[in-house]
Amino acid sequence: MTQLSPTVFLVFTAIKVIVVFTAILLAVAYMTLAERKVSAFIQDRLGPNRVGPFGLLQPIADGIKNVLKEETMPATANRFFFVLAPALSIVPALVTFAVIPVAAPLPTPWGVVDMVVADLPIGILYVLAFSSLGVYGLFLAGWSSNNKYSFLGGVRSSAQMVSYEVALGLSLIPVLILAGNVTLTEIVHQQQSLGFWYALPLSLSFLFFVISSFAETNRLPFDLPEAESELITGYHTEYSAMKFSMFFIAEYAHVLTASALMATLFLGGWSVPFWSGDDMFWRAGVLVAGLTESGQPILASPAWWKTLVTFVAFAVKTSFFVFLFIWVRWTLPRFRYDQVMHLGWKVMLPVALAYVILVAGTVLVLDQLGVEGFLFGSALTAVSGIATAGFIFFVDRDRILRGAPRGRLPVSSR
Amino acid sequence: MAYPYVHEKEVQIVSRGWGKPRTRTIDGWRELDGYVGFRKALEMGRAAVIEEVKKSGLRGRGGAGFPTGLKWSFMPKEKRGPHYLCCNADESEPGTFKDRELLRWTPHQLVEGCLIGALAIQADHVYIYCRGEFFEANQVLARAVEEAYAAGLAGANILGSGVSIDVTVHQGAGAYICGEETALMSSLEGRRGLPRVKPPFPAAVGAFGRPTTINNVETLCAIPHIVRNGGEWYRQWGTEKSPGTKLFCVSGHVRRPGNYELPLGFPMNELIYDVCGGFEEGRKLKAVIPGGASVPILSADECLACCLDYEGVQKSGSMLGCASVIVMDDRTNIVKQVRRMVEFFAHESCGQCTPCREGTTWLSRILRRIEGGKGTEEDLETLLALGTQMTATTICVLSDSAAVPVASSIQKFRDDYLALIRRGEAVGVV
Amino acid sequence: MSESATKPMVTATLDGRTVTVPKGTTILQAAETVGVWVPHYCYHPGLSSPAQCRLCLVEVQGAPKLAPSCVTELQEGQVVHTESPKAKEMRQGVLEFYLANHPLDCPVCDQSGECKLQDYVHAEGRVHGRSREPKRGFGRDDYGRDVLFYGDRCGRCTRCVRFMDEVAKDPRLTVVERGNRSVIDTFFEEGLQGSAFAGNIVDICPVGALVSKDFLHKARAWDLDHSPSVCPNCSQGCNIDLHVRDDVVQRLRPRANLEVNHHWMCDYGRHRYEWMNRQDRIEVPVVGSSADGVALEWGLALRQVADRLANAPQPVMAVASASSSNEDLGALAHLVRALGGGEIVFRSERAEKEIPLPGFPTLTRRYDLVPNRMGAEILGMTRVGKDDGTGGLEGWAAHRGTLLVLGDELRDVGVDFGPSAGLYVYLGSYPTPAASSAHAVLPVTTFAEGEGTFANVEGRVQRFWPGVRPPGLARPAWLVLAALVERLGGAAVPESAEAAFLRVAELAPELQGLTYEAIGTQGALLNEPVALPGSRS
Amino acid sequence: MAVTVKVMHRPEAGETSYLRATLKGMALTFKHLVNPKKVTIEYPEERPFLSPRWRGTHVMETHADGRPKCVACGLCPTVCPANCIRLVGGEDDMGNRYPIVYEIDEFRCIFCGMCQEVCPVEAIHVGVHFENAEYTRDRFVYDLDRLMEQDHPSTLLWDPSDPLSE
Repeated sequence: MTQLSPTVFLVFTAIKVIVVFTAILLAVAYMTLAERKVSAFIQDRLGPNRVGPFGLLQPIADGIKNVLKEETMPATANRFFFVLAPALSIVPALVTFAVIPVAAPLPTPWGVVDMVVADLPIGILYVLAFSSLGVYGLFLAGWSSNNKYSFLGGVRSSAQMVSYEVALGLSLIPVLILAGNVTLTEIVHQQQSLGFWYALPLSLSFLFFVISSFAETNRLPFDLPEAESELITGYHTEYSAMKFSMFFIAEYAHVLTASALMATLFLGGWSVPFWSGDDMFWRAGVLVAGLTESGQPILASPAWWKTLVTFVAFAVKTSFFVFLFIWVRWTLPRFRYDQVMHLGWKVMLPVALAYVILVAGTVLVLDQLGVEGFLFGSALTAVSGIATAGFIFFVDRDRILRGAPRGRLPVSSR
Repeated sequence: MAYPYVHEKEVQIVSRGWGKPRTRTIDGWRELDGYVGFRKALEMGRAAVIEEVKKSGLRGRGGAGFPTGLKWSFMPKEKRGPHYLCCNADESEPGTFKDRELLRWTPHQLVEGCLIGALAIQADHVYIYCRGEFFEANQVLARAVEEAYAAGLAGANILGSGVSIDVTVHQGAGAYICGEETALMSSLEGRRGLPRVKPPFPAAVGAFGRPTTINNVETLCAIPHIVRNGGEWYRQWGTEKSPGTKLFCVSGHVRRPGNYELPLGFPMNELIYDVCGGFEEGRKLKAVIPGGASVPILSADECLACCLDYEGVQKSGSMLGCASVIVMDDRTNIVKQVRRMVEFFAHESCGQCTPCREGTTWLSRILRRIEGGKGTEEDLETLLALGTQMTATTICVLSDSAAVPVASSIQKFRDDYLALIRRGEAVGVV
Repeated sequence: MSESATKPMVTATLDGRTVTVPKGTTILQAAETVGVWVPHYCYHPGLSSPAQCRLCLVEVQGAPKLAPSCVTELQEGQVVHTESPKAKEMRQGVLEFYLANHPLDCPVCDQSGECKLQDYVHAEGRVHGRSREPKRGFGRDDYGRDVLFYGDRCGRCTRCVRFMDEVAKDPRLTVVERGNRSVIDTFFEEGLQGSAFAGNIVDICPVGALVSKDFLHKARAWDLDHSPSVCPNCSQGCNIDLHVRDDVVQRLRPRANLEVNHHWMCDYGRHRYEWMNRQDRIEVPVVGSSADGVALEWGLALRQVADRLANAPQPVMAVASASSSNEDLGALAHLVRALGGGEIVFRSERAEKEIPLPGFPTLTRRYDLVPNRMGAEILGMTRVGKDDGTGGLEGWAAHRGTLLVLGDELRDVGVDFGPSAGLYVYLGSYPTPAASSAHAVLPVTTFAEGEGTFANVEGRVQRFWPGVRPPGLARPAWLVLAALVERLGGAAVPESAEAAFLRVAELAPELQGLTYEAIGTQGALLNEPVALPGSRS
Repeated sequence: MAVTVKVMHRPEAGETSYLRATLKGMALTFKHLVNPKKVTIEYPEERPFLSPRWRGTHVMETHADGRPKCVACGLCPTVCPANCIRLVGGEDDMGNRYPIVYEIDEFRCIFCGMCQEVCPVEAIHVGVHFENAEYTRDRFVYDLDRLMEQDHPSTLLWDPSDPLSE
């Protein structure tokens, strides 16, 4: 079980890039179908069912339609940025996926191939960096359209993204504390070896990450940048045909990436629960299943079927989050803008900070006590559970729904 | 026994001389004291003549029974222009045939009556409006008038008295409505025979816009006798309110139909069973129309107690009218008879007033439908309602006349109608 | 008023109202004085009453039978009920009889919407007719002229027969047959051919039996707007209503004026309305000759015309039209006066003979086939030309001064009219070759589009009201002319036709003291007695 | 119509939780998600239920000989609240009144059905029809021939056996 030679590595990487890119776009296409189907079912409708069996060819029809539609360009738009914005929006969503491991490594005659496009040592930092870039696409789209509504949409998106970027980052710190690494494959491995998915010992982080992801992807209830009723779809008001489609694809790619990330960070990535057969990771150029008590590596036994099984596990977890995104969208109404800001800055930021301290303190205490393994996980789970319950019980209550305090309504309209 | 049949109970006054062709000539009439009355009237003066007629209690024989003397006295006393006397010889009421006989047999009797009448109302001209279908009567009458002119009894300065009266026989064209006095005047003037609105009454504005009196043939025929014999003489027959004699035209299912001059107040029972000889074997009385087609039908029970004078018939629920008694026995299909009468009125309606023009035809159509077995019971209600709507809403009384037999027959012979409506069976065959 | 002093009056109670009328007034007329409208068909105020429709029967307290109110005179102290249950029930019955043989073809009947039978039945008829019998039919008959007869709809009111007998004195109609078979008919094949007043029988027919061929299926009665007017086709000045739909005159109907036309009008006038609907109109002011004429809005046009008029070459001559209103003619006279005076002439068509209505000879189709010859003459204008309305302008081609034309279409003169004139202003409604050399062509409204007055042959000043909207920028001539006068330093523009009329009186003493209010809908006579032209002038 | 006011109970401060409310909402939507009863009508295969009083595009009834039943009485343009009917009456060669021009602008039409109610000869009807797509706008002005060609059934808004709706 050796690593690949550089030539083979390049060949496989190229193949992986193509496959993953294609797969993401295909998945995005079908996510639009899923969105329409789920929304239809939630509303007791049937959803698209005309093109192909159960409407399965609908995304293709939509794609063809979008390609064929007329491209419009506002006369006063900034042409360069107007064209650039969709590309800027879609690229970060796609490239973020590069660092996410989708399955257990696959053994090939030329060596074992990692099921990740690029197993970067700076994993999470890369993710944060690129996801932050997404805001440029939206903001530039809003600004270059030279349209008040679009501009407002752009402004909103930038403000919202910046706000929740903070909460997102802070909610990742406990993960990093626990994993002691920023490589995503390593985080997956840490969860395997701990025997706990981080969703449990870091439940509040998980909650915050999910909420922040919604905000980062501009999905309901945080879709203020493209609020139809207020901003006539905000930053992409002026976009049509394929340029519009690219925003659309970007949004779903974001969703997919965020889902994959959540699956990876908090649900153990591709690992199949309660099964140690899939535990494998690189240690000093050797694929190991674990270490003995003495620190000797136990060689892993990769197999094509293990890769397949783990990929399915990863797909299921990711799909769950994708479904969650859709489900929430068709359930919740949109926040008011002040509520969004209130939640981000006044609730999630301080609580996430406090939680970092709590987790760090707990880990320190447990380390000092020499607690390890299952007990370590259980203790952390208990602490986090209490924190989460407390948060929900005390902090969430009556914080968000209430509008401006009574008696201080704006009177200018009277 | 002369004239086809004269019954012993008859009192022959106006019908005297019937059946003898000689009476038609002036000489023959003079043999029956002809023109004595006229000479007497010339001597008496017009006021005394009117007085005498009033005393006699003579009532118009045309149907309404209005006292003749009173009618004459309505004429303006002071004469400012020509006055006219019209004799209504347009006898066309179904069931009536008395005037025809008077015209045929005793034309001089009428001419004399007309002359006396004209004298009484200061008329310059007498128009005898004679029904066009009376072809023989017209010729006889025309000859009589010529004879009167030749004898100096008509024309200018009659018998040297200074009175001038012209007599014209006017032949009608055969419209029933022209028997109505205002229509008669319209026809006389040469226009369509359309009834006019009253008021103004003919005594004020009549023929040619001048005061006019219109009298029936029989009325005028009685005048010479009254003038000759005096009013009190005339009252020896008849009742207090209906003095004198009356020609009864009996038709229908009796053995001896015909004209009978009988005193007013004569019992109907006696007229039918005695004078007219009753019915054929095994037949019995069903209904009687006592005064021509336009009066209510009397059922058999009502006939028993009926006395034939103006008040008596009214008491029984009908009118004496012109005393044309139509007798029907139990073979009679009342619906058919009523339908025929109504069709007659529908045909003869002048077409002026809406209720009459539309109503008569409507009635006849419904009756024809009922007769054909396609009627409904609502139709009876419709018939009665239409009858009400047609009564007293028109210029003349033709529409009332058409409504009357319908209403009375439905009232008294409803079973006959219902038999047709419910079972399609007609009661009676004729 | 002195009449009422000499004539005995009777006072009676009518539907609970006290009514006092001259003796001899019928109940129906008396009721109308207190606003009680008794239904009637055969009665018409212009005709005798045969009392045969039996619809106007009213209950007179104490009388055994209902009395026909159209012939029954109101007696002193009478108590009359027109709405008593008895009277209403009877009317309902009569209406049912009317409908028994009526075809009920309101959807295709031209009278629908102005039909008395419809109105009365709707108001108080039975909801369901009881007649189940087949209806008798007569079909339709062409009476000649403009009249069609639908026998089925006829209610035998005989108004038409009586009109022809009593008013037209030309008995061409009669009732034939009797009873239910009776129907109005003409004698032989001649029908109404040659009758000059037969059109009136269509007006007086209370149902759709007599309809106008010209109007047949053209418009529904309820689509028509009625605007009171005066017949512009001869100098009689019959009062009429313009019946207009969508700015198109559909027909003319006489309007009652007992002193001018009673309830009638002649067929000559009745059928001459198509010219009011002419579509070839001058719609914008054009200043400049035909070669380089420019369409302008009024402000500019008036300023340019006024500038040229300020230095108007003398002498000033004007051609007016006797079809123009007093207001227009007066405004023209004012303008001519403002330009230093000049001659104004008009031309008018004259007929060979007059056509009087025998039963009401006051109404006569006059010699003059223009409505306002009297008005033009009292304003000092003189008539020139021949009887067909042409000629009289022969010498004008050489005219070098100022030339004004108002309303005259100048059919006979053509393009050679006025090219030598120093200034030629044409005010008219219709394009004409004679205006091709005009320095300004100003669009003015027609009679049907404007408000104004005509003075008829007997000197009666009568108002007419606008019935049609003017096309484009056409404006009343009095307004245009007065605006020119104002720009030449004269009086301010009158604000309304009424004000314009008051200003005309400055020129004609005959009009002084008359106001629109005094003229009203029935007209008012000129101040100074005007001799009726008994013979041809 | 009486105005009814529904009084909404708004939770007081301190009574509410966004997360719990969210979960409740999501439970509800999930219930609908898995609920097999759907309201969609799969239109071309499955025909929608049209009420008996459905009022669609118009139909002009014809006589057996192909003439329109319309007699150009002018009531429908009079009663039409949308003013979408244009009618010019005339007389045909049989002497009958008939519409020379009869046009309905189905775009302006509000399908109130008053034209059908008012028609005295039962000529114009609103139909049981709603599939009236066209490629050009002017095709929506239905002229007389077009109206007579329409073969869809007319609405039961009016019952021919009970003309007065008693």
